[in-house]
Amino acid sequence: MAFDSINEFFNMGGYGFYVWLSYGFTALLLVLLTINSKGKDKRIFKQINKRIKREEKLKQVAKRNASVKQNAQSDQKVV
Amino acid sequence: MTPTTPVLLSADKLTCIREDRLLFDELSFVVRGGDIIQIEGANGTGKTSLLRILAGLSQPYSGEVLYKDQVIKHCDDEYKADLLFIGHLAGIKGEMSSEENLAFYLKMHGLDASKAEATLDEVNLFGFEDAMASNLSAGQHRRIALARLWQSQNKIWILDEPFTAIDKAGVKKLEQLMLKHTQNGGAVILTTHQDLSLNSNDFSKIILEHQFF
Amino acid sequence: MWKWLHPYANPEVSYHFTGKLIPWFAIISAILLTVGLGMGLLYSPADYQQGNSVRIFYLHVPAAMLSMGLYLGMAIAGLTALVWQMKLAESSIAALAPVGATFTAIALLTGAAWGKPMWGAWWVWDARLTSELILLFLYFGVMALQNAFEDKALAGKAASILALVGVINLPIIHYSVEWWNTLHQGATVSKFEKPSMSIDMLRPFLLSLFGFAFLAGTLVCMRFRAEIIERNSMRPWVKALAKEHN
Amino acid sequence: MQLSYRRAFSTILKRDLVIAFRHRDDILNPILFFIIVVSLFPLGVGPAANTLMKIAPGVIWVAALLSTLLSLERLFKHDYNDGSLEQLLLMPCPTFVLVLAKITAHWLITGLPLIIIAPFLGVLLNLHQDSYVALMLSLLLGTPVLSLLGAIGVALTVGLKKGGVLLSLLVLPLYIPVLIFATGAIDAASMNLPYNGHLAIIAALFFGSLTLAPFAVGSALKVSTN
Amino acid sequence: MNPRRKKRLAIVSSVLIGAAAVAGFSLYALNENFDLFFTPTEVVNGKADSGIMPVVGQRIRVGGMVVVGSVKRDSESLKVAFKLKDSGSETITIKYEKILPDLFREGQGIVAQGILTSNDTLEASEVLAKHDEEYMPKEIADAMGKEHKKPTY
Repeated sequence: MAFDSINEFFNMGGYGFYVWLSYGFTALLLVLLTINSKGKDKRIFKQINKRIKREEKLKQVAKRNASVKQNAQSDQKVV
Repeated sequence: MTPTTPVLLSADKLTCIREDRLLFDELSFVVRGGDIIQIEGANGTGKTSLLRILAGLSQPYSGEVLYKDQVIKHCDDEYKADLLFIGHLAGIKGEMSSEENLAFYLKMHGLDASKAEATLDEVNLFGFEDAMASNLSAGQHRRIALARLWQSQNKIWILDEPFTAIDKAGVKKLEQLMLKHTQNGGAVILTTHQDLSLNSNDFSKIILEHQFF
Repeated sequence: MWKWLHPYANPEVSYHFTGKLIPWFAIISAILLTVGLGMGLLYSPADYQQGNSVRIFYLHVPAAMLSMGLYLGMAIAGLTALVWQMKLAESSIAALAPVGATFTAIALLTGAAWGKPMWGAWWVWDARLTSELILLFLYFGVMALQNAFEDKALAGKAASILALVGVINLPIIHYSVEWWNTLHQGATVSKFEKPSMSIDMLRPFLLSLFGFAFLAGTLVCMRFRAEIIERNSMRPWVKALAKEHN
Repeated sequence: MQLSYRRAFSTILKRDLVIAFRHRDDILNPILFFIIVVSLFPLGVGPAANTLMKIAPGVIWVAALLSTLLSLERLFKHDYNDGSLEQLLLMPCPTFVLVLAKITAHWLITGLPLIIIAPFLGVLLNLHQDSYVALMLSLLLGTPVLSLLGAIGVALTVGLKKGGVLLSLLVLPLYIPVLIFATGAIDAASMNLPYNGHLAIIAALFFGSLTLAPFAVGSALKVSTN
Repeated sequence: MNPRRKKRLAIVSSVLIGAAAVAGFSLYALNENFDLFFTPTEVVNGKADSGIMPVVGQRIRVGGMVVVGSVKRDSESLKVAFKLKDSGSETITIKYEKILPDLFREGQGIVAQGILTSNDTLEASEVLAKHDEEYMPKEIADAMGKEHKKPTY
């Protein structure tokens, strides 16, 4: 153990401010980056799900249009 | 259209994705000397994207474009020497006159730039040769660009909506030019909104549809 | 080598593979960092010249080494992406840049906090400091360029070119600034044959270096996976995954 | 049919020069900017002749850097917007010929006027009398490097709607070595020290960027026109 | 020549010429001495290889070791003067009027930047302590007699 008391440990031989500043900054930046990295794939999955839903709708519209067209054509044939 | 003419350009399983939308998937076809190919499809089906991929301006998501059986990336300069592409944007500089604009492109293709003035007549721009292009309309810009076709020695023409800027007589004239070009062994790939008035056995169609996935 | 690499060039395989790596990397890095930084803070001796401020060393030097290493990795990925058209390499550039930028920022901030008591200045325009600052700008450039393109495939290609240009310029910038003004001490740990560092200090340093490296690995893997699914969002396997996350 | 590289180069160069001369604002604005930025410094730091003499090399060079940056967008932006850029990329000549021609035109339009105007600004800033030759030589060798490296940045950002700020973020860090050695040369000259070492390094930077930039610009343009 | 081979030839030869030019100019530059960094001996006698001497009034950087016993502090202000030496015999005087860094001590290597006021006096605007690349606990340093490290300039 390099320090005799807890006070001495925090004081760091007079360099406490600089040492703890460094450790604080490092911890802060790394925690922020970790949170950001962890959430990233969830955000993207959310986007993809949204798009899948949108496409489902488009597909239905396209189907409906197609069947309307077919009906119209068969009507014409009858006439 | 006889299948014996040599293959100029072939698309090999082209897939195109633009901003998360699948435009076309594994599209393959060949273009032979003598072909006129019209690419058809509603807005947003990727007609322009396909033309740009064929011209080598865009890269497909997967698949290759082959020129005389070589991937175009590897024979870039030969392909460019044989290609004439006219896209949505005419590529005409407002700071130069119409004649200078045309002459520049002719010169870059190693053609006789002094024919520029006479060629402008073919696209109804006679008398406009000294006008600064910035004073001309967008339609006139496209006509300057199209004028290159009359001098072109390039085998493959790729034209994106070439008829939008010209009147009916002009369309006829351009169609005849295309026919003449294909009779000399060239090929034309184009998109157009109106139907071609050519004989149906003079050209073929590739139809793009909306893709769902 | 290419045959061996081939399966990992498949996005789905690498997605699952990196997924398996993440917990291991995270655990290893947590252990190494706890032991290394704990030893560094509590047990390692104070330096004969710099006293206890030398404990910043265990953060500063690993961060600086990683900032350079990650940039080099990014440039190699850029080269792979451009020459062999490997799309996964583009994803890895996107994943590496923010992590590298963070470590660069850490190196700069801890360096400032160390420089103030030791040199008497928070910041000096020294070669290493200046090139580290420019490294941060280069990282920011890659990230900004990446975000500026809507199309992810184009973004990847543009970022590859920039990463490569940057890696050519970095040594040029470094040497020009070095010639211009130099104060920073020589490299310490590169002299492995005879480390000019006592073993009591070297041990916590190496532990924290590897700890930070594994942490960087964990973070890069996380971001890499996110990039893969973003770029392959139209693939059925990604859609199936997305449904699971619904 | 393929043109010889030299014909292709000169045809494109001529075209760009004609366009620039018919659009004189584009030439004049960066020069005016250069002059204004330089003349702001005496107002900002005070007119003391000694202070000005000390900061003159740095000020002139930083102003040259910024005015080059300002003029860079024009290198490909207009051509991109009106479709000429894709046509140029499809011309039957290698891309590096096109890129070199365009960069040469850019330097002739922006770099050369800077060199001509710089000594007058040196007078305004009370530049040391022994430094003028070094100033001219450093600009002569250094401004082409600015055009070459800047072209990489523009080529990467030309397709983006908001490329301007991004461009400076990408390009300015790359300019640092030129700035250091150029101002170093002028400083050394003012102390009557030899400065051919500085110039040799700028020359090395010039040849390095001359060989590598065309390829980087070429592949960046392909990305941007995609 | 077919266009592809012509292009390849053009690329390869221009890259080679470019690389040769870069290498040539860099080598030439490395042989030129253009550093404004001097040691005390060089300030007095000029640089050994080129004979370049700083002129009075010039802004330079001087690096060396603080001569033991030479530090004189003014009791009322921050003014401090000390002598600087290197492995050679000459010393110069540094004058400074700001707070010195913690690492500043006699025998320590420092870099001072400032204006030369006479041929052996420097008015420093900045004094920076240069610490070496050795890290060790105090006990070992004492045992090795590290306090009087030989100058590395």
